[in-house]
Amino acid sequence: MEISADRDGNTFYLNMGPQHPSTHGVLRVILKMNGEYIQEAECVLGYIHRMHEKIGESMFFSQFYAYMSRMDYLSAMAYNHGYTGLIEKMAGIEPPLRAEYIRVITVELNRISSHLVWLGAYLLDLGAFTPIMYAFDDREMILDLLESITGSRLTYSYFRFGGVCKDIDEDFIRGTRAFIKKMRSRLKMYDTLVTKNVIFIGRVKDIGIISQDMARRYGATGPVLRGSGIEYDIRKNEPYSVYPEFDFDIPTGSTGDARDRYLVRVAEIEQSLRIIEQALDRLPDGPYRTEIPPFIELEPGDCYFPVESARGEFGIYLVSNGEKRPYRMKLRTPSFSNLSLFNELTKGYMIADAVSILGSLDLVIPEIDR
Amino acid sequence: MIVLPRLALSILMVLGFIALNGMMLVYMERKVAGHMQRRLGPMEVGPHGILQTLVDGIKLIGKQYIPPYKIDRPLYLLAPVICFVPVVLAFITLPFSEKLQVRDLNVGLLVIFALGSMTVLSLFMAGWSSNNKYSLIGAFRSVSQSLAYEIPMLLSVLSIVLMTNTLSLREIVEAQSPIPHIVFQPVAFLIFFICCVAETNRAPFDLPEAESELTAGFHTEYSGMGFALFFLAEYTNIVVVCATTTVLFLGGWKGIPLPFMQYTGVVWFLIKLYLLVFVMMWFRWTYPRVRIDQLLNLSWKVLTPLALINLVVTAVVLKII
Amino acid sequence: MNSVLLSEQLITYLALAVFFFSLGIVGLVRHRTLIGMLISVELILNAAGLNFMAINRFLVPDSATGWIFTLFIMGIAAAEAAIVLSIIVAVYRKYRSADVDDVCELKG
Amino acid sequence: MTDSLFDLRIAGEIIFFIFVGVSIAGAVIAVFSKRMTRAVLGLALYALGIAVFYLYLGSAFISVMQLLIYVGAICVVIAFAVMLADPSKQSDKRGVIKGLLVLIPGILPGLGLGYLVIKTDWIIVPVGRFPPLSAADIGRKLLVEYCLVFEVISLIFLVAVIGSVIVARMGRNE
Amino acid sequence: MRFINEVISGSYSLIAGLGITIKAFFSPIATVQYPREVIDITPSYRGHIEFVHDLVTGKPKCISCGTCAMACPSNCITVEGEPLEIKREPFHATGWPPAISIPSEKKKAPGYVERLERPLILFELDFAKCSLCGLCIEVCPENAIQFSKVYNLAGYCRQDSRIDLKNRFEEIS
Repeated sequence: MEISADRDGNTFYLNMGPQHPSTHGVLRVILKMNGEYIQEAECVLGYIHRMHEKIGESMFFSQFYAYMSRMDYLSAMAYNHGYTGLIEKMAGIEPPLRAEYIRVITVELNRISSHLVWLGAYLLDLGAFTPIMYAFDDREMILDLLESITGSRLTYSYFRFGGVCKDIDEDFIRGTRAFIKKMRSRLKMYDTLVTKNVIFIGRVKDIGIISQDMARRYGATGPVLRGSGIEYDIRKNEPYSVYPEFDFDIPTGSTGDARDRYLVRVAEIEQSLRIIEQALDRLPDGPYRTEIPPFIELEPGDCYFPVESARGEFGIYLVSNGEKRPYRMKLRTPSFSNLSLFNELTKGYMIADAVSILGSLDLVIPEIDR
Repeated sequence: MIVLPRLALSILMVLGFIALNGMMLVYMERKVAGHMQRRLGPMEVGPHGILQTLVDGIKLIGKQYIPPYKIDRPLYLLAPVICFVPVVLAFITLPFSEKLQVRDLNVGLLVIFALGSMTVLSLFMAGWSSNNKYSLIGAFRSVSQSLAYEIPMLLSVLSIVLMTNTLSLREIVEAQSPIPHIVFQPVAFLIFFICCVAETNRAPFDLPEAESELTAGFHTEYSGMGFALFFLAEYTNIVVVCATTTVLFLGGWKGIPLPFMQYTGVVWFLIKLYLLVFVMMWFRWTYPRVRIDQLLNLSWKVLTPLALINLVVTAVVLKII
Repeated sequence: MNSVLLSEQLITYLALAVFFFSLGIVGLVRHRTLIGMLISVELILNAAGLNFMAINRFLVPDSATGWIFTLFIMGIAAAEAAIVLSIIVAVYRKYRSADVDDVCELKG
Repeated sequence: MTDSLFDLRIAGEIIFFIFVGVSIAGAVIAVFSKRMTRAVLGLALYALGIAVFYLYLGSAFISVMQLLIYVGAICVVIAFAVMLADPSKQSDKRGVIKGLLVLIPGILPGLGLGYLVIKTDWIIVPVGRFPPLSAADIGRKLLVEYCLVFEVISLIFLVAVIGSVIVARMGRNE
Repeated sequence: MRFINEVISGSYSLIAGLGITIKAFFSPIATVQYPREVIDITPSYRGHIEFVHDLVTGKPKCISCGTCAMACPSNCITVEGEPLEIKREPFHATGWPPAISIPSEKKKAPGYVERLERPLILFELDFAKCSLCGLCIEVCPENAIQFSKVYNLAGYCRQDSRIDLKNRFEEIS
């Protein structure tokens, strides 16, 4: 057989993707390998680039909701939240308090579901076939809950400027409380099945260590950043919505390896459960939406509004020139920054570790290519 | 002479057993996987999906043969066959019950290991000839893995051979007539079973075909019958190693006496055999995959020394007794 | 010579062994890579083993000396293979080739 | 000698010749193939054929050891080396005459040995007179009669293992 | 000593994992056998849009103003009404929408004009493009469209995904 090798005959190139089981989408990584060891990992992006930013510039503000969900299909709520919050901030709309609480509840539920998908998929990458089914079983409860209020299971388009499009009812609240109770016991199960498993620890411990300096250099956010021990969470550091009213912790890791990122995410599930519990307890009565005209106009000016999505800081920068359409829209997506760590992270590791690292970064490819 | 008809009958029975067993194991694997993941598994074809495997087999037979570009064709075509044949030959000496044995060879144990070690060559050929880097890495892994695990496997078996003073599988079974060897040799059993899992490329040691890293490893480029043969060989290999474990450690066909024990001992044998297979599946659907260096470390740094110590201890104890 | 079957004749095995031996020597001369030469050596060793076995069987069937020699040959072959392969790997690492023509200098 | 037994022996003879073919084909592939992977396959086939000859020569034990060591160990190790050292780029630039010239060092000793084989007056001892040897006999012989050789061989193994590890690690500086 | 400790705790973790899966093996399944069992869809399910059945007139309430077509982010709605000679009142600055009616409580909002009715000729939804965001329903001044509860939609060609809501409405009623 012929191997396209380097001149010194020592290294060869391996194409991981665009269709590969562990890239979770159409990401292509060109690995320069020395045996099983990786020397260079070059990521090739753009296989599902859809020009979301440009589309945004040609649309009325309210029309762009549906596109927001399509970037990060796993935590669509947070993306809707970011967009809604931005427009509300620029237009000076004050949503009712109940709407803000509903937003927090749904966003946190969605964050848990996103982490659960990640948990399952990550273990699938590491070769464990069963946890993904358990994770999807739990996620199904969240999806059922969200479907009962939003009417769809993945791309919700639930938020509106000045509120949400449908109120939550008693069934939803009861279901959510039941879910919290169940999820707490399931977390113990994951702890036994996965977290303490010696094979799992062997696969993630001291793999892909991100130092604090490195995380800052690459602009990593979210659990990837917190895994290295930096306590940075938009919900705490630049509070938006009603997050300041809740009592929750920011879980952080110590060494910044794949295991820390895993632990941070699992701890975040617990924190999200806490937030939801508090929000349900304090859920105020009142309207869930203020009526505003469907096609709003913004004053000229610009604004950046970040939110904490399941993967890190998602921010929108928007420049308005006073028309019904944005003049310029820039999306800052977390996976894109987190992926840029990949090359430096995988140097000197084996291909199995590369899969482990890629999984621990928790990438959603449509969000990278947007 | 009844040798020839007996031989023909045995071959027919073995082939029938392999085919049925392949179907049965694939079905079992799906059901075990399904229930461990709180699903049902196949349910559509036949009652409880029993015929699903048959349908899949027919589909595989009917598939088009698609040779990839620039393959080493003779090797590519030969590899599945070379993978399959030794596994089948191992049935020659496996004693299913006192009378249900094709041929009791006085070196039966060695025959099984010799045939088992031939499979590696076919994996290497498949990986090399497919002209695919994933296959190549898979072949690399399979060769180093089987080299590493053959040693503790043989060492752990040696302690059994020391105890029984024979290499014939039937005599080994006869030797454990009141108490199976697992009682005296739990460490050897553990080492042997772990090595079996590794030798058959089952999770958590399924590195040569690790699908999240190497897509499908050495059989990435195979489709249709080539793939089916690899698949069948894998499942038959599982039966062979589990049967060997049963013979060596669990007392083979011994059990509560049934009428016509000389033949019906096969019931006990199969129960023990499928229990081991179930444990293997249980492993597969529970654990993540280990990494290649961890795999080799486990063999060289843990299992081999442990097997050596076990062997020495066995020899000393036998001498004292 | 009480059998007509060729598989029970000493001469068959000796002839085969001679054939394999010559083939091995041809391979030894013909192959340029170290691995090819190693394979040819294995051919020769096996031919010798076959010779031992045949002579043991037909000339001294009460003794196992030939068997033991064959076993030793196998052991030596395995050890030799291991050593040669480690040399090949070391040489390949140094010269980026396993071709004997490329490896003709002796300085370290 | 009954007919059916005779049939069985004829069948054995046919199988014998099949494996003669296999081993010759394997040896030819091993020697004349340009691709090393095929040569390894040839060696495996050849070893398989030899193992069957050993079976015909009355030693199942040696036959199985042959399979275990040659096919299971040596071929796999050589395959490993093929993968590590990748000699597939080997180019055979020899012309036809040179290629034929290569055959001479093989043919000459072959002819000589063949002459010896034919000329020597072998004293064949009938087989059936002695009980067949078993693996246990070999073990006993190995550890009693040939104890010294056995020890020397094991020493050689030890040296071989250590030596090959050292040699293989030598080039690795990083 | 530490090594032995690690081995013991590691083995324990492996056995604990086995315990989890074997418990799942004997516990009831969590899936639904789809063609035989069907989960009820939620009341708020979003199917493709359809006309609201007006109990008074028995006709669609649509006035073919085209607001939904304009609000749609993916341009999947085509509305055609009978042409009317009317002076188009500007909505904002760009002269859009051509005509729109509003519920009485909204009338004071800036930019809305008086109600003008146009008989509907064609209301076509290209479901292949639709993302079910629900904006058309929200902006509809007459509340004439709603989500249907149809969820098993399939077709053989692209044309199959084009739904003529007017025809559909007539077939249903």
